[in-house]
Formats: sequence, structure tokens, C-alpha cells
Amino acid sequence: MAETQPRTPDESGVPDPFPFMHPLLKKNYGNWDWHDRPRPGVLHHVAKTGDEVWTVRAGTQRQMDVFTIRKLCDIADQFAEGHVRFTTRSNIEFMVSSFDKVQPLIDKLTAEGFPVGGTGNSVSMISHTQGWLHCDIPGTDASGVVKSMMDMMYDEFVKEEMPNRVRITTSCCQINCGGQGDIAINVQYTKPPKINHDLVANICERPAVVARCPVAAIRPAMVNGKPSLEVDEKKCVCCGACYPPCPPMQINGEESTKIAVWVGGKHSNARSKPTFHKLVVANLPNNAPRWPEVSEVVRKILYAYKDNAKDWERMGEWIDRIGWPRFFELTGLPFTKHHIDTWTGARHNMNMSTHVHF
Amino acid sequence: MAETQPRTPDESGVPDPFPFMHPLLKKNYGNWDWHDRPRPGVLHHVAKTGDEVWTVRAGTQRQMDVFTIRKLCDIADQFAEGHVRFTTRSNIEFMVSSFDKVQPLIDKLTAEGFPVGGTGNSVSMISHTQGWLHCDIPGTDASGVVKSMMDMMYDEFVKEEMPNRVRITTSCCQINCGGQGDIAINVQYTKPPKINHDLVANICERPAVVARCPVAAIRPAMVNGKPSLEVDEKKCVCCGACYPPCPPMQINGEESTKIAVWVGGKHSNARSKPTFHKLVVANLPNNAPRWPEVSEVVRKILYAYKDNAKDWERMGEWIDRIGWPRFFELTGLPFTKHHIDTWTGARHNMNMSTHVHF
Amino acid sequence: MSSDNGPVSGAAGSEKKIHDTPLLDQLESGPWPSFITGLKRLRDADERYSPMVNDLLGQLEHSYENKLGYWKGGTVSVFGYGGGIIPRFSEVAKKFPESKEFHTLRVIPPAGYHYTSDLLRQMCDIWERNGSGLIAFHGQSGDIMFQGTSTEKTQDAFDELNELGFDLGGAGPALRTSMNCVGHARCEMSCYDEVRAHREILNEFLDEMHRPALPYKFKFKFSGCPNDCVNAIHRADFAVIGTWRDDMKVNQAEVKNYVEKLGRKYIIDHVIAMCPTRALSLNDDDTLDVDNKSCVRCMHCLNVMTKALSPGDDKGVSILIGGKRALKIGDLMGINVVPFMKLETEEDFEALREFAGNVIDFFAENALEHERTGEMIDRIGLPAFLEGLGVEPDPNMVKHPRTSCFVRTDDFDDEAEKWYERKGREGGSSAEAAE
Amino acid sequence: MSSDNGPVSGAAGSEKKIHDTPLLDQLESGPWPSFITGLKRLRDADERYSPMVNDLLGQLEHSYENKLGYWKGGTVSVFGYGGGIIPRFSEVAKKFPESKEFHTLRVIPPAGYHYTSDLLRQMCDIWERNGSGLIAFHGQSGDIMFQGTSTEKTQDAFDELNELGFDLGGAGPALRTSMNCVGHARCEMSCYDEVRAHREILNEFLDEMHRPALPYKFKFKFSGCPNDCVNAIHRADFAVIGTWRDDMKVNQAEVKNYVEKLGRKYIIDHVIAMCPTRALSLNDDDTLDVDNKSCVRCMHCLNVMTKALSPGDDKGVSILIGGKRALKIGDLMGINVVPFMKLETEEDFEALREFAGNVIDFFAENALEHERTGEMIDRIGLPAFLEGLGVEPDPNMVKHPRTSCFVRTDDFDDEAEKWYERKGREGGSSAEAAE
Ligand code: SRM
Ligand code: SRM
Ligand code: SRM
Ligand code: SRM
Ligand code: SF4
Ligand code: SF4
Ligand code: SF4
Ligand code: SF4
Ligand code: SF4
Ligand code: SF4
Ligand code: SF4
Ligand code: SF4
Repeated sequence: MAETQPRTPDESGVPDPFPFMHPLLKKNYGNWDWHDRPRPGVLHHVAKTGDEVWTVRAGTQRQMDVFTIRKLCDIADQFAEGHVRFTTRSNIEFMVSSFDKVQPLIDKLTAEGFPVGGTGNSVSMISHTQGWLHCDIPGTDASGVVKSMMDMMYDEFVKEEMPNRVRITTSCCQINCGGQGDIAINVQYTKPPKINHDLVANICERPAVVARCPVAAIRPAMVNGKPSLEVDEKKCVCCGACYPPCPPMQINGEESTKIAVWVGGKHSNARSKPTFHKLVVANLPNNAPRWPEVSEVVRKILYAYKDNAKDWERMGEWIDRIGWPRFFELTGLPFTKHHIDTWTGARHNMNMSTHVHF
Repeated sequence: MAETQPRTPDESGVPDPFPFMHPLLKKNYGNWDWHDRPRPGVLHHVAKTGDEVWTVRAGTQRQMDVFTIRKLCDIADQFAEGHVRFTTRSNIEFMVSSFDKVQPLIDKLTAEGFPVGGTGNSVSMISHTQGWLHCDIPGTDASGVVKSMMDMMYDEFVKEEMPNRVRITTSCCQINCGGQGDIAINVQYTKPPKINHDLVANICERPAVVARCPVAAIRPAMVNGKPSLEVDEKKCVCCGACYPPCPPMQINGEESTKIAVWVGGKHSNARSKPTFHKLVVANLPNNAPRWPEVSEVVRKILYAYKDNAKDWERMGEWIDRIGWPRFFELTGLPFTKHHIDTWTGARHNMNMSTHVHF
Repeated sequence: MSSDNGPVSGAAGSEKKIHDTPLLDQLESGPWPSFITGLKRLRDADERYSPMVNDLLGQLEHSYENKLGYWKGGTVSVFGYGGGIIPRFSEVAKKFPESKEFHTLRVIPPAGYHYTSDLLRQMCDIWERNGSGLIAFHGQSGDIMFQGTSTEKTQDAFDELNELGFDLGGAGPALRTSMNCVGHARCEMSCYDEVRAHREILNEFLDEMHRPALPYKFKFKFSGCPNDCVNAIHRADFAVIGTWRDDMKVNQAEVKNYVEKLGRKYIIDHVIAMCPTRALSLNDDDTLDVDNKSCVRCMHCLNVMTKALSPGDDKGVSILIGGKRALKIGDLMGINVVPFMKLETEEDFEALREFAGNVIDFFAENALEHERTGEMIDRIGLPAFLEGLGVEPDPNMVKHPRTSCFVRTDDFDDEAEKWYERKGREGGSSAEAAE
Repeated sequence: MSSDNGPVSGAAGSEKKIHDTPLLDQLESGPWPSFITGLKRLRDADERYSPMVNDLLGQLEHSYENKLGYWKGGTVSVFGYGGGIIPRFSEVAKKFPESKEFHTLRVIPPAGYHYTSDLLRQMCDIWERNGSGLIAFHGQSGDIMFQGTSTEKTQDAFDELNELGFDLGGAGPALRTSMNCVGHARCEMSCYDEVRAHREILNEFLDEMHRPALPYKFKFKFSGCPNDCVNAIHRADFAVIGTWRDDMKVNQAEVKNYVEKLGRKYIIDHVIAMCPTRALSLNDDDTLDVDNKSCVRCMHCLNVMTKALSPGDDKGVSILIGGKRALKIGDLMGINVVPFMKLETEEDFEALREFAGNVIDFFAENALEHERTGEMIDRIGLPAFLEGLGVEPDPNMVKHPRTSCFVRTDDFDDEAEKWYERKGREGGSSAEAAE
């Protein structure tokens, strides 16, 4: 029976975290008073009860082998108190109840190759997607891009020398599973899909594909006597939305798959309202395994921000103050017609005022 | 020949103003240094040459009979220096070269029924359109509305007690020849047009009318055997755009023609970028000759602003700071589903943040 | 229904009944000058126009009763021109025959609205001879509106005004009458010669005004600085607004006076914290720190401290294209298509005229019927408009670069090259590079 | 083309060649932890998975060479569930047969991502038995991703994880796995019990997760305060974000400490002038003036002065509906549809669950196929969405009221009546009225 009748799942849903939570966090749940950061990578939270907890944050590769995970477990047991958590950005956090434990923990993590940092006004881990490792539609590899960029920005992860936090995202196709970012490194297709007409009829649900196109550029057509699809290349905005439902509409390729860098996305409501990121550079080569051209652009942006923004200004807020002309000047990057919005509601993104930066 | 061959026009275009300009303005053209306002209705400009000029501003009914104009000319000659100008808001300005002349001029103007004021942080003249007096499509009478409102706000014209200037506009149909306003008092149609099918074929160019509708609610149709037009009342947004090119599509009427009051329009680039005004109340009765219901709403808004805004905040900037919930609370006016934008790009006007006013 | 009672007590004692106007009469009370009282003065004055004004008042009372307008359009023009007259024929001419025609002449005023009493008197005289005696200073577009004359008298009225040096303004699908703020004539904020710009441009394209042949109306407006005292951004297809690109001028002694007079907290809350780009900081010694590179020339601090702060020396204009009101796609403001242009030398003005001509031409060729410039730009996209005009994209044109990734960018590098070329060019000569 | 050289030095000494990975090798240098080094550790370890990981590395190298992905989807699921597995079949399985299947199990983590080392070790053990040994903490939606197993092993892997107390997360057109910030567990800004809200809602609608039947995906996210540490507004169809509606708490002595430490000018420029609604003013005695009615709870001043300022006592949540990324109509953020809702008592949580249910139901009934909640709202208009949910319009939902006059308002008075009724109701009971 074990073979013929599989086990019925226990639909247990979201697990209760309390059994796994650090005891001080559990004890002071909902009862914290204030915090500060004694040094990069370390948070110090004080509860209304007077209890104190120190958190040490370290970077990981997110996609971890069990040996790495077990090493982190060993560190948690030997240098911390056996409890960890992961952050929204796949950093690991070790909570300890005494400040004494902080430095040994940091030393051990560092020795084992886990960078301690990512707190406060640092560059934290890049939010990470799948890419060639696992996805069925990727234009690039997320893990490789993340590794390459984090190597370049390592110092800014382990220090807190930015004006405010820098949250970077990456997306390995134009579907954009990565979020908005202070800096976003995303695949940007630059050519309409190339259609393998022999396969369309068998693989694609044609009406569904037609419906997926945001600009109605796809129409059913007979090609070589077979029902297929056609793309109006004048209309096509190279978004790649037709590719997942219809893999014969190949959007990827050396000529098409490029990287674009965006800036000024922001999720928090602090000061300014949340914003979307804005295009800075498109058409960068998808130059695996190290993406040096992308790295260079990101570096320019990062250090222009570091050198020029005021404390607490996020990337986008800094640019709003100094203006986009100066941003392009400081980074040495070009402004082109492609930076001017042409999507629905484009007008809302135009300068309808005399507010001008010189 | 005089009868059969009319005079050929002298296409002289925009006249040179210098022959009419006050000599001190001409002398110091492009060379002014600073200004202040010694009292409401008076501007004091100092040129880099040291020359000084005082300007006294007075309200008019814009649509003036020659006797009123001649009276103003007499005052200009006797109490000022024979030179006047009109402002963007149809106020008249008398320039004098000595401060001594200011008070007698003010006294005379006041005695003759011309209110002196409209400067600085006052309520200036309402920008004025045609209405029943002259237009071919009016829903109400601009002159009557302006007169009624200015009577109500007279004190605020002759004083400077507002937080910043208040610029009010009026439009007598939904075409809106009046501009944007800190407060705008505009006709708002509330019903689809009523079509006189007998006349359509003769009077209207049907394709042009169909093309004029912003929501494609009009279609050609045969009614009683005659070519006419039909309106999809579910789609129609009661904009009145079909009425001018096709007068048999009557948009006006007791049931349809109502007044709406809007706030927070701003043209200047000072501090915030220019903005459009926003709906506050719709469906107010078109209650000629005095529009008491409209007057009451305008009064409420005006005094909520006066009592609560900070110096230099324009109407819209004040509301941005205190929030729309508090604006509706302070004015006692209702917020309804109609305040929520449904036009193209509506999303841009939604609160996509947790910025909330309590 | 208004009934008749009493004679029109016109100059020559003609014996026409005057209309009862109980509703309009209610617009005579109250402190604001009454247009009804004015109309009655005309009704009771000269027989050349009193009957017309009497019937006008009758019709207006009729409108107030029924809450409906009773004018319809038509075609009236003067010899040689296709526009400039707003013809009005009464739909209730049977009841009010004397005002059965009540046309308006739109007449271009002296730029900046400067008048002598003498000039105004001459205009009054002309309008008593040839019209109703009712004149509006000014229409929302900037015309003097001589309101109310018959088809017959229209030509005479125009001829006399034209002899006086005045020309008809715009109406219909044509270039429209423009306006400029008082600016250079009496304002220290003014950054260019508004009168010159206004007159040179309008007078260059008078043909487009007098013989309507554009897809739809086209309006210029001229403001001397970003305070935009003629509301150009919202109301003009082509707004010319003064600005400057070097540092603002700061008189620190006067700043201190303001701080002393108004208090530190007041200055911080009302100047420092109100600067849209946090470009200001008050130093501990009460002097002002201005970050001119972050300043967006909003005018606020200059407006508050007129004696302490003023525009810089390197003045010029921004040009915003595409403002209009609600019809069809909704209100539009102008887009800052030319963030900065010098406007001092003959060549500068020549360049402005040329640019204006290009915009009008592009509009004439590309707009659909009854489509305004702003609507056209919305339809074709700003990049296409810029390309059509040969204007290079500039970040000051946008609030921010695109947020949407839906765009084909395979020629990004070519476009980038254009930018670098332009920067190279400017680097050689411009003021920006000299900073 | 990657060639083979050397054996996989797996535990049991199996004799399979390991793939050359010259490109991937370049991702082993540099200070950041390398996923390639990690994969190689797996390749070189246990024979249960080392062949699979070897071929995975081979395929990945192949991708790096050709800059193309080589996975395709398919259908794999566990008994009783329709989703939760991301099936991957290799298109180059001939070359890399051992990783021809490389499915991922999306598993829901403890709310707030709390783990003991013990728990993590158990997960590792399970994944060594049933998968590749590669685990991601966490996916962007919040799942633990157990990456890489065969169709055959999928059920076993799930069974073991499920026995351990873990359940599959979402995939496909279904309710998706959610996340909450650390919040109550370790953050003084937290305004509600995120864990409770997260678990109560998700666990209520598990059926929608495990048996995909919605028009498209639906995501919840939970942040304890407007800092929004889980990016809920942009990434969730239903974002629950903490806030408060009474006055913030101010410890003036601590304020003075901050002013002393950082300097007046610093505080003015970095706190006062950065407040988005100018709700702050620094008094001359270095205390802080907070205009709580103008404060929009942006968190900035609290973030800067953590010891001096904190949220008020009357806490609750805002709910924003409709966030998502780019596909189809472009990125959308959530709209603040419920500006404030208490979330303390059992009834409060019950009300939240009910509201969430209503939104899901409305979505299920009204969205088109492959249409997200935000796209649906864009299509039908926010008023229709509110009406469908029985939510009363509130000015906090909009940036500002409509600017377009294109709307039919003949029932304005009826709608106004509803507002007055509501205000009457609230006046009787609510905290707002008590001010
Ligand atoms: C641990 C974590 C929550 C979690 O549940 O995992 C977290 C924890 C804290 N966040 Fe956060 N934030 C975390 C992700 C985020 C995110 C989301 C993201 O990074 O993708 C955001 C939104 C970012 C954005 O806007 O795009 C975020 C925006 C903030 C802000 C607002 C900053 C701003 O000025 O815009 C604060 C306030 C502050 O800095 O004091 C904040 C403050 C904090 C505080 C200080 C809250 C507290 O009192 O304990 C925590 C320590 C922050 C630090 O690193 O110094 N947290 N925080 C996340 C750590 C991510 C990481 O490893 O880097
Ligand atoms: C005379 C006039 C120009 C003209 O050519 O006719 C004019 C004249 C001046 N304006 Fe203006 N403005 C005039 C219409 C406008 C308009 C247009 C309108 O009213 O329709 C605006 C845009 C209003 C809007 O944003 O909707 C306008 C926005 C300003 C501002 C910006 C105020 C702000 O904070 O938003 C200033 C700056 C200031 O107040 O110091 C300004 C400043 C001035 C100054 C102080 C400029 C100067 O240094 O001389 C002048 C005296 C203003 C006063 O009344 O105290 N003027 N000003 C117009 C008088 C209209 C009237 O009779 O009321
Ligand atoms: C007279 C005047 C109002 C006033 O009393 O001041 C006026 C009156 C009319 N306007 Fe206007 N507009 C007047 C300034 C404006 C303005 C203000 C401006 O120019 O700064 C606007 C808003 C700005 C703009 O251009 O959008 C304006 C936007 C309109 C529109 C809507 C245009 C649009 O694209 O949205 C129309 C309708 C049309 O053109 O089809 C219109 C149409 C009309 C017509 C011709 C109605 C018609 O279609 O038959 C009105 C004739 C009334 C009459 O009997 O004299 N009028 N109109 C203004 C012109 C006087 C002058 O020449 O100085
Ligand atoms: C695994 C993951 C990236 C990661 O490495 O972290 C991921 C991977 C995929 N996403 Fe995603 N998305 C993941 C989080 C997101 C997020 C972030 C979030 O949830 O906060 C977003 C943006 C928010 C949103 O929902 O819009 C996101 C927006 C999309 C979209 C675009 C949806 C849209 O309406 O715009 C698609 C395309 C679709 O659904 O048709 C998509 C589709 C996909 C698919 C299923 C590609 C496909 O259609 O075949 C990817 C499967 C990759 C794989 O092989 O595992 N993924 N995806 C994330 C899920 C892991 C987890 O369960 O924890
Ligand atoms: S961004 Fe694209 S390629 Fe990357 S994981 Fe998401 S769907 Fe796959
Ligand atoms: S890539 Fe996008 S725009 Fe082009 S055809 Fe496919 S779905 Fe349409
Ligand atoms: S607003 Fe309408 S009614 Fe009034 S003048 Fe303009 S077109 Fe005529
Ligand atoms: S009123 Fe406006 S929306 Fe209605 S039919 Fe006429 S043009 Fe169309
Ligand atoms: S727009 Fe500027 S220059 Fe012109 S009058 Fe107004 S403040 Fe002066
Ligand atoms: S002009 Fe405006 S932007 Fe410039 S410093 Fe003054 S207030 Fe700031
Ligand atoms: S969202 Fe707010 S409550 Fe949650 S962790 Fe971030 S700062 Fe703390
Ligand atoms: S929380 Fe934000 S809005 Fe409120 S007072 Fe502080 S800075 Fe201002």
C-alpha cells in the first residue's frame, strides 16, 4: 500500500516560528525599545524590559550547498547561541545575548569567508534570482552576476560608508523577479523574438500568446502552410512576454539579450514615497562569467552616490536633489532618447515645469 | 470705390507698448532691483538706478462700459500720471513716481467704487470668461458668478491676510476657458446630451462629431428614418465636447448643468511644480443670479485655508501638508467615489504608499 | 419671461421700452463693480447703441430666467482676414431684435498691456461709433475684446482700430493672440525682454493668425521668470519662461536682516524647509548657504527675500511645449523641451523665431484635425517630436528617465554616441563646461 | 564546449568524469562566498548527488559558453497538491544525463525566517537523501528552495519535509508563499504582530495555494512599519503594513542629546528639512515640535532618532492592494485601499482574514486569465473595486482627488450622503472623532 497509495500531505501551511526563535527575541516579542549599530554588521537592540540582544549579520551565496549551511550551523552553536535567521536579502543573522560574543563571532565568520556587514548605510546583498541555474526562460545567470558584483562591492558591504543603505537587485530576464532597486541590474532584450515556425502549432496556445503581448504586436498567421504567429517588429517593444507561453518565440540570443542598469527604485516610505527605478544604461553586453562592463557602470554609479549624496538620502532622493543632468555628468553616462518614457502615461514622467538643474 | 473695395488691413500685429508705457518703466526697462508692498493694493519697485515707482492696483468688472473706462482715465490723469496697465487678471494698475500720490489715488478709486487690492497674499480678481453674455455654448454666466463671488470675498481682495495669493478661476462650460485655480468654479455637466434627432442631419458633420468624443460613446445611427447620432449613456462622461460641433446634442439643461468646485491648481513654479486643480464638490445648483450654494462652498474653503495654512503655502501645498482627509474635515465637505480618478492614468493619482494623514 | 416697461432714456430720447431685469438687478448690489450697472449705463446713454444694449440686457435676463444661452455662431470677417471676429447671432432675435447680431472683435493690445488714458479714450470713442460701448480688458488669451457689434459695422470698427495702430487677434484653428507678463517693465525677477520676444515671434507668424489654416489653435505665452504670471505652462502650446543658469546673487547682509526681522525659526520653516530640492541651509551665523547646482530656480527664496536674493547674470529662457485645457484627452501642461536658451543677442532672437517656426510647421504637418500640439506629442511620443525638430534629448526634459522596460534599445550605443558628441561640442564652448 | 576530465571524487569513489568548467571557475575567486565553490563541494562529496551536480555544473558551463538557458518546464507534483514544485527538464540531457531532471521544491519557512541550527541540519540531511544538496535561503517570494531533484525523488523529499513540519509553498496561478519582516521579534518600529497576521491569513487560504485555481498568482506580504523591509508595496497583491494613528512618542531629553551630538545645522538639514510634509520644527531650545496631524508616518525622523522618537500607542495596519512587477501593463505599486485597520484583538484579526477572503474572491471572480489584481483594478477603476468589496472611499486612498472633469456626477449628493452617514457613525465611536 505504501507504494500504491502515497502519503496524504499534512497541510500545515506556514510554520510557527516561535520554537526556532532566539529566546530573547521570543521573550521580548513586540516589546522592543530602541536600537543602534555599534559597528558595521552588528545591530544592538534594547527591549523595554532592559534586555539587550546583539545581532551579527553575514553575507551568504543564498544558493548554498549543505556543507556551507552546516558550517554556519557550527558557528551558530560554537560562537553564538544556536539561533539564526535569514533576512529579506538572504543574509544570515546570529543573535547573541552578550556583547562579549560579538567579536569572536565576527572573527570566526570572517575567517570562514562569510563577510560581516550589510547593515545600516552599507551595500547589502543583491536580491537574487535563478538564471541559467534553474529557470526556463533566463537571459543571463543571476548567481554569476551577483557574485561578480558583490566581489566588486565587498568593501561597501563590510563598511557602513554610504549615505544611506544601497539595495541592489538583479533580474535574469525581463519578467523581473528581482524587485526595484537603488540600483537594478536587469536583462533587457533588444530584438523582437525569432520565431521557429515549425514548432509554434504544436507547442503554443496561439490565442493565449496573442493576448500576452502588451502592444498587440502578435497576430496569427500561416507560415509555410502551417499555423503560426507573426510579430509586427515596428510595434514590438522586445519585452519577452511571449516567450514563456511560447518557447518557439525565442527572445534570447547574443544579439538580443543585453543588460540594462536602472537606479532610484525605493520600497521604503521613509521621507519620499516608494518609487520605481529608472533607466540609466541599456545594451550592455551579457558578458559572462564576470560582466566587467556592467560592473564598471555599477561602480561608477555607486561611487558617484557615495561621494556626493547627503546622509540619509537614498539613491533616488539624491538624484532628485542634484538633478538628472548632474547625475549623468557625475557618472559620465549618456542620456539618450531611450531614456524618455514612451510607455502608457509617459507624460507623467516628463518635466512639466521650469524646475531645471544647471 | 470706397464701397466696393474695402480697405486693405495694415497687418501690424502686436503693437509696440513703449509709446504707452509709464516713463519710469520705460527708463528702467530690464533694470529693476527689488520691490516690496507698503500696503495692500500697492507695489513699490526700486530700480538699480535708484528710481522708485509705486503701483496702485484696483479691481474692475473686466467687461466694462465706456463710461467706466473713461472714469478710470480721468482718475489716471488727475490722480496718477496718465499711464495705466491691466494685469493678467483684469485688474487695472496706476503707476506713480512719488509716494505722496498713493493715498489720494487710493481714496479716489475707493470713492468711485473701484476696490484697491489684489496684491500679494490677497484674493485677486477671478479670471473671467464669457457665459450667457456672449458665448454660444455656455452653461452659466461667468460675469454673474464672478460678481457674486467677488462681493463675498471683497474683504480678502482689499486686505492681504491670506497665507499666500489666492487665484480663482471660473469657466462657464466644461471647455474651461478659465485656467487652473487655487479655487476653480466650473460648470460640470451631469447628464449625457439630449439629442434633437430632427436637426442632426442638417447641422452636424457626423464623422467629426463622432471623432470629438473622448470615450467613443457616439455612433452614427438612423433615428426615425433620418441619419442621426446615438450616445452610449453608459460610456458617456458628460464632457460636453460633442455639443459645440453639433448643437442638436444639447448638453445644457436644468438637470444637467451643475457647478463643481475644484482646488489646488497652481501655475507658478514656486516651491512645488505647477499642478492641476482637484475636485472638491460637484453637482451644486446653477442658481443664478447669485449662486449662494457655490458661494458658501467657496467661502468654507477660503477660510479653512486662511485659518490653517502657513505663510507662503498655496492652497494645494497647504492641503498636501495637512492631507486631504483633514481638508475635507476642516471644510465639512464630503469625499465620495467621484473624487477617485477614473480617467486615463488614474493610477498616478492614487496613494501608492503608506503616507497617510490621521 | 422679462416684460417691457419704460422707455430707453437714451441721449436722443428714442422711445423704445426698456426691459425689466429683476434677476440682473440683483447683480447690482454688493461692493464689487457691477457689469450690469455698466450695461445699464450704456442702455441709458447714446442712441447709437442703447437699443442694442437694451435688447442685450433683455436677452441676458432671459438667459438668467431659463438658465440657457441664446447665441449661435456664424461667419463674419473683415476684408483680407479669415479670423479675429467671434460672430454671434441671437436665437431669440424675434424678442430682442436690436441685439440680433452681437459680434466681438478680438484686438491685440500693446504687449504687456500698457495704455495711456489717451489711447483708452480713443478706443472708447471708436467703440461708441461702431459698437455697443462694451469693452473687456482683456480676454483670457490676451485680446482686448470689443464686444457687440453688427455684421455691417464690423468692418468699420476694424478699420478705425486698425488706423489707430491695432490689429485683429486670433480665433479658430489659427495662431492665437499672446500675452506677456509685466516683466522687464517693472519686475526685478524678469530674465529676458518679454516684449521683444512676444512681438518678434507673433509678428513673424501673423499670416497664421489672420488666415486660419492650422490643424487647431496654437498659443504662445511669455513669462519673465518661473513665477509664470501669465500661466503659460498650462495655457500655451508654446510657453517661453525666463530663467538663469549661473549662481543666484546673494546679498548676505540683507539675508541677515531678514533673519533678524523674521526670526530663525521662521526662516528655517518658511524658506529652508520649503526649498523643493533642499538646496538651502542656514549657517549658524545667519548667512545663507546656497547649493546652486541643486537649486531648480523655483523662485521661492527669491520671492521671500526680494532684497537679498536675485537671479544670476547668465539669463535665458526655458521653452515648454504642449499646454492646453481639458478637451479630448484632459488637461495638459507644457513639457520642458528646451531647458535653456540664451535670449539676448539678435542671433538669439533669430534662433527663437526659427525654433518657433519649426514647431508650428511640425504641428501643421503632423497634427490631426482638431488636435492640439500637446495631444499630438502624447500620440507620437516625445522622442519622435524631438527627432522631428532636431532637438537633442536632455535629462532636464524629464522628471526622471523611463521606469518602463518596454522599449527597443538595440541602437542605444549610437544614441549614446550622439550624447558624447554633443557633450564634446559643448565642452569646447559652453558656459556649463566652464564651471 | 566543455570537455570532461578527471573523475568525480565522490564519497564512494564512483568513476564518472568531472566536467571542465573554465568559465565557472572564474567565479570562485574574489571575496564574496562563491556558489560555484559550493556546487563543487557537492560534486565532490556524496555519490547520492555528486553525479547530478557534476552534470549540473556541466550544463551551467554550457550555458555560460553559449549564453543560453537549457531548462524547460513540465508537470511534476506531489500527491494531493497541484503546485509547489518547479519542474525542470534539461534540453541538453543527452550531454548531461544525470541532471536531466532538476526540480525545485518551494517550501514555506517559519514566519520571519527563524531557525535553529538543529532545524537547518535536519533540512540538510533530508536534502542530501532526496536531492542535490543545494538549498536557497530564500527565494524572492519567501520560500526555502530545495533545488534539484528528480521526478522520482520529489515525493519522498516532500514527505520527509512535511513530516518535519514543513509544507509546500505556492507556484502557478495560485496563492503564493508570503513573508514578513523581523518586526515584533526584534524591532522597535513594529506596529503589529506580523507573525500572527501572516500565519493566520495564509493558513486560512491554503487551499488556494495547494490547488491552483485563481486567474493568476496572488501574493501577500507583511511589514511591521512603513520602512517596509519586505518590499511589500511593490511586490505584493496584498500588502499589510504597520502604522499608528495617534501622536508619535517624543522623548525631548533624547532629542536634545541628538541635537547636541550632531549639531543644529545637521538636524535641521537632515531631519527637519527632510520631513516630507514639513511636520517638524526645531524649537529654539533644541526641542522638537511635531505637528502630528501633518505627519504621514513616513518613519524618517524615527529612523534617525531611534532613542528619542517612537510610534504612538494606537497602532494598526494599512493595506495596499495591487503591487506587481513589469509584465503586460508595467510595474504597479499597491494602492492604499485600507488606510487604517486595528490589528490587536481576535476580532481585528478575524476582520483582516475576512477582508483578505473578500479580495481573493473578488479577484477570482473578476480578473481575466493571467491578469493580476492590480491590472484588474486598473481596468475596472478603483471605485468599482471598492464598491465590489463594500469599502467606503477615503481621501487617504488617493494622492489627491481627480483632476479630470470627465465623469458623470449626477448622483454626487447620494454619494455625499454616504460620507456624512459614515462620519456620523464614526463620530459616535471612533478615536478620530475623539480628538
Ligand atoms: C533584517 C531586515 C528585515 C528582515 O526581516 O529580514 C531589516 C531590518 C532592519 N531594517 Fe530594514 N531590514 C531589511 C530589509 C529592508 C528592506 C528590503 C530590502 O532590502 O530589499 C528595506 C526597503 C529598502 C528599499 O527602500 O528599497 C528596508 C528599509 C529600511 C529602512 C528605510 C531606509 C530608508 O531610509 O529608505 C529602515 C530605517 C533605517 O534605516 O533606520 C530600516 C530599518 C531596519 C532596522 C533598523 C529596524 C530595526 O529597528 O531593527 C533593522 C536593521 C537594519 C540594518 O540593517 O541596519 N529598514 N529594510 C532586512 C535586512 C535585509 C538585509 O539583509 O540587507
Ligand atoms: C501684475 C501681474 C503680472 C502682469 O503682467 O499682469 C503680476 C505681478 C507680480 N507678480 Fe505675479 N503677477 C500677476 C499674475 C500672476 C499669476 C497669474 C494669475 O494670477 O492668473 C501667477 C500664477 C498664479 C498661480 O500659480 O496660479 C503669479 C504668480 C506669482 C508668484 C508665485 C506665487 C507663489 O508662491 O506661487 C509671485 C512671487 C511672489 O508672490 O512673490 C509673483 C510675484 C509677482 C510680483 C511680486 C513680481 C514683481 O517682483 O514685481 C508682482 C507683484 C505681485 C503682487 O500682486 O503682489 N507672481 N502672478 C499679475 C497680477 C495679476 C492680478 O492682478 O492679480
Ligand atoms: C473669450 C474667451 C473667454 C474670455 O471671456 O476671456 C474664450 C471664449 C471661447 N473659447 Fe476659449 N476663450 C478664451 C480663452 C481660452 C483659454 C485661455 C487662454 O488662452 O489662455 C483657454 C485654455 C487654454 C487652451 O487653449 O487650452 C481656452 C480654451 C478653449 C477651448 C478648449 C481647447 C482645448 O484644446 O482644450 C475651446 C474649444 C475649442 O477650441 O474647440 C474654446 C472655445 C472657445 C469659444 C470659441 C467657444 C466655441 O467653441 O464656440 C468661446 C467663444 C466665446 C465668445 O463668445 O467670445 N476655448 N479658451 C477667451 C479668449 C479671449 C481672448 O481672445 O483673449
Ligand atoms: C524563484 C524565483 C526567483 C528567485 O530565485 O528567488 C522566481 C522564479 C520564477 N518566476 Fe518569479 N520568481 C520569484 C519571485 C518573484 C517575485 C518577487 C516576489 O514574489 O516578491 C516577483 C515580482 C513580484 C510579482 O509577483 O510581480 C516575480 C515575478 C514573476 C513574474 C511576473 C509577474 C507579473 O505579474 O508581472 C513571472 C511571470 C509569470 O508569472 O507569468 C514570474 C515567473 C517566474 C518563473 C516561474 C518563470 C516562468 O514563468 O517559468 C521562474 C521560475 C524560476 C525557477 O526555475 O525556479 N515571476 N517572481 C522567486 C520565487 C521563489 C520563492 O518562491 O520564494
Ligand atoms: S527573472 Fe526571469 S529568468 Fe530570472 S528567475 Fe525570474 S523568470 Fe526566471
Ligand atoms: S516581445 Fe513583447 S512586444 Fe514583442 S511580440 Fe513578444 S510580447 Fe509582443
Ligand atoms: S468656458 Fe465655455 S461657455 Fe465659457 S467662454 Fe469658454 S467656451 Fe464659452
Ligand atoms: S458628452 Fe462627451 S462623452 Fe458624452 S457623448 Fe458627448 S462627447 Fe462623448
Ligand atoms: S513672471 Fe516673473 S518676471 Fe514676469 S511679472 Fe511675474 S515675477 Fe515678474
Ligand atoms: S530658488 Fe527655489 S530651488 Fe532655488 S534655492 Fe531658492 S527655494 Fe531652493
Ligand atoms: S518593516 Fe519596520 S517593523 Fe519591520 S523590520 Fe523593518 S523597520 Fe522593523
Ligand atoms: S515620521 Fe516622517 S512625516 Fe512624520 S514627522 Fe517624522 S519625518 Fe515627518
